[in-house]
Amino acid sequence: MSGESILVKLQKIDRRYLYWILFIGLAIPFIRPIGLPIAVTPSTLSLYNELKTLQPGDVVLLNEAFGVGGIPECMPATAASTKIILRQGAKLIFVSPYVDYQILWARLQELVPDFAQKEYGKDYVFLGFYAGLEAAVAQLGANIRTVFPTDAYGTPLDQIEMMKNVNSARDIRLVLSGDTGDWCDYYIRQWHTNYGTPVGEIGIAMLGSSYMPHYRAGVLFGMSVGSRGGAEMEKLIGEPGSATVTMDSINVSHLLVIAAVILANIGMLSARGKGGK
Amino acid sequence: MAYPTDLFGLSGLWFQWLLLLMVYSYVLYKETPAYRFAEHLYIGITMAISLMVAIGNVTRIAIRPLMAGEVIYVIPLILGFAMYALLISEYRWVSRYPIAILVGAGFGLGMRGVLIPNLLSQVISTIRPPTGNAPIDWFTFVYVAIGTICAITYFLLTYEHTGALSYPTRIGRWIIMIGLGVYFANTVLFRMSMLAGRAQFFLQVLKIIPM
Amino acid sequence: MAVIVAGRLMAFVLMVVAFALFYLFMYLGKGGMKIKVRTLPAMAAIPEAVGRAAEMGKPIYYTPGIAGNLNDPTQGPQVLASISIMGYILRECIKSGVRLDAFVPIQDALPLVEETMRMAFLAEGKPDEFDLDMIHFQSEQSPYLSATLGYFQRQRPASNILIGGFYYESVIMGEAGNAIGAFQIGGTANTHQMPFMVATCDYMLLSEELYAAGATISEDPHMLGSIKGEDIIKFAFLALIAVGFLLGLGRITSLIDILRM
Amino acid sequence: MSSIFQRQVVYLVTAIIVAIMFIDFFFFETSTWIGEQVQTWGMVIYNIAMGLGAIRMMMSHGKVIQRRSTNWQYSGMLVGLFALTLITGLVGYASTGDPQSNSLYDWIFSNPYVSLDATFYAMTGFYIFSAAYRAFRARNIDAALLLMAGCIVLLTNAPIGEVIWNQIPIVGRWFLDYGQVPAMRTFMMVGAFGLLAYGLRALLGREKGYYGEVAGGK
Repeated sequence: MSGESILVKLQKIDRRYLYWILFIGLAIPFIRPIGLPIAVTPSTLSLYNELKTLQPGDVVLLNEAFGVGGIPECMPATAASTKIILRQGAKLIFVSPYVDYQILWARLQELVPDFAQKEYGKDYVFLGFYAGLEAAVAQLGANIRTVFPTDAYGTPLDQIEMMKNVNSARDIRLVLSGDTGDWCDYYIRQWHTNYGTPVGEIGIAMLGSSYMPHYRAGVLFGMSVGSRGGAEMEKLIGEPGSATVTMDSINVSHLLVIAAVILANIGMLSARGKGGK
Repeated sequence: MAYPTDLFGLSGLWFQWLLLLMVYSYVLYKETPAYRFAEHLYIGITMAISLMVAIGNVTRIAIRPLMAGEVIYVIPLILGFAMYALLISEYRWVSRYPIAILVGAGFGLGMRGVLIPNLLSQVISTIRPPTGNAPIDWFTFVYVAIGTICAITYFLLTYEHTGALSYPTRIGRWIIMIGLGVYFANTVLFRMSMLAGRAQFFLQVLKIIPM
Repeated sequence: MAVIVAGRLMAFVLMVVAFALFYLFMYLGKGGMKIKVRTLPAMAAIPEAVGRAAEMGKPIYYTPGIAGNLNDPTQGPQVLASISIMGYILRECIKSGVRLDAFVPIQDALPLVEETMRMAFLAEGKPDEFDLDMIHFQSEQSPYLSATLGYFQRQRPASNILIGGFYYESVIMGEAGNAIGAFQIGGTANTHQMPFMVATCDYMLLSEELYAAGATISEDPHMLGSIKGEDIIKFAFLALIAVGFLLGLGRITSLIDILRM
Repeated sequence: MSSIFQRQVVYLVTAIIVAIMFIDFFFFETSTWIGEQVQTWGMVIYNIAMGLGAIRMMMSHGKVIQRRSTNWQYSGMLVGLFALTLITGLVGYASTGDPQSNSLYDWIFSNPYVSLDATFYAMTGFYIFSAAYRAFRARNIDAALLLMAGCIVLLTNAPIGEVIWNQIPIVGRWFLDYGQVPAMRTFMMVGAFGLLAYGLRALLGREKGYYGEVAGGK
């Protein structure tokens, strides 16, 4: 009966073996890239198209609601979007509710060389960190200056050229929310519902599912989902980056997950076929 | 990000690498003293960092405006410190007041916040006729509407799922299962890119791949 | 009707109708109307979770999740609902002499958890047995997760109760709890964590069930009445969707225009 | 008299705040002054309460050290590192207003703190793998549907699905864009009903569990 015992074993492989295989499987493509083609999904395309409609002088609020852990997922699409925003001649406001905000801002500047051609205070501004979840987002919409009397470097907003006429959500053309959690919801509820500000989402993959109804309902103008969305944005602007490389690891890991699921099901079905349960 | 060359950067980088090993020892092997070290280190420093962030926030949001003459900010400061009444057994109840504010704000914002996006907008997008006229568009329209109806009946709490209700609730269960499966699988993507990011970092520190 | 902000009229009507219905059925419930609430398996499993811990002589792990503070509109109410449920579980634990370790990473919820615990011990006539060390605080998400993982392996709790607002940690806690063979009851209204709780927990409170759980176990007619009210408003919405669907088949969108007022 | 302040007045305060939030939303296009104030107060209270958490944490670890309980050395390290980080942070804060201007604090923040967060975050990858291995089994119709929808989406998200069969992404997209919508929509809607009813019960003082009361049987 050794055959059956193997089938039974397939159903209960020690988790640690699975973990080792996974970690090694994820690492290999970084050493030997595969490079499979990527198709662009409609929600990413909508995001790209809307950003392309930005006019010079439009103000975009970029909310980076993820920690350093979220960089592989959210940063590629954020960087690509920022490139589009700056190239369209629009102005950018950077805010973040995460304590890692300085690292995020530094990383974004590294990834977007266009900042070098733009002028701080005139084309973009780094307001920095804010606390207080949805309540803070509501306040930000009502009056930016109550949340950020100054930018992250301590300069009062009234002394910053591009902020002179920006007081509330009404003065902002659109919001891009990069997040790992509910921040997009906050902006939908507090900005889109109250002021009609268009909201776009750059989220981790799992938010793709929760925000899909919002995208379908037209509440979100576009959505980039996870590192896949990042890879798609990189493709749309024609500049492959880190997300494109990560897609190989994703491929391997997905195949491993499917292999594990198949093994477990073969084990279960065969055991059941032989009268087991 | 370039590979650091100074002691400050190098020590940090290798310490990060070691911590990665310590934490993953829990996953790949078992709970070890190394994991315990990383765990306690992390809890200790994060507590201090959270406290620093909180001090910065309170100063920025309340103390500075107060200094500038906005007396109203005395109220939240008093309420905030009323939380500490919890430490004195006779006056423990005083801490209920700041909590009443928080709970009130949470319920108030929450209840008013779900009405449009979670209820009305969802109904509207369920019943909005498809823009296209292809069979798949109509199939989707019917699937979403009927699916939503059945899934909602699954949540009826004062009726047993028997008799006439047994059919829609069973379909509702299937619809929910499909939703959960899609959600689960979609999340795999996200989790894996995070972990791939760590695997990449692991190799970068060892200089197997460039940083 | 210019009094109400344009675009929010229907929201206002909805809220008034909902509250009126809830209140009406609370009143009817008090007046003796028979209301039977479907048993929620997760709530029915609590005695099993406690019994298991008593038998094994091991503690129970409880957490309201990390997702947000009390004034967070999405997460705060979930945390509150969770604390209500904890009070009930704790009383069962005290009766059976089981220790409950509460991991609470939300600082503003600490007073509530502490008070609820004190009251539970008092209600069971054992106020001296309350020990502050039953409450474990960590600031932020990942430290809380790291402490939980360490606790799982070192203390090996018999049952884990994960009810409240969760984020990414739910799948790790669920799987790590499963690995130590703990009996697990989960619950959340955060859609993004439901699949993992369903996959890793033995029983689970999905979405609305989390809020209703407290009411279903109580015998308070007011509480039960409001649950009935919820069902009635669900029927109203079902009818609304059904009518809208039929109109939609004929490409008529007048209902949508009304709902957007 | 004081018992009124311990209970009834607390409920009244909660109800007033909720009422302010409603009035603010329905009758004013933009947030009113009082509506904004209440939200600011919430933020201040929440942040000040962090100190309470720190006190509780130090009390509990202090007790472990004092009693020399199991693993007390780790608690000692925790308290020591907490003090070190806090002091360096305060020094930086006092000198420039930014704790990270202190180089030791900055090192702690940029290295162990930030990287451990990413490390724990990524840990989900492992556990989701084993959770999928255990959960995706065709035990009955329900589980089979979960498995089917899950596998199609897995293959859609990975570009390799397209290589295996070019129709997979089309089917998978349908599941992602529409297949899951009724379930997610239902969770949103019933969750909202639950919240509204729960909120009303809580405001009427029916929902026990806070403000010094406890739910549960006789």
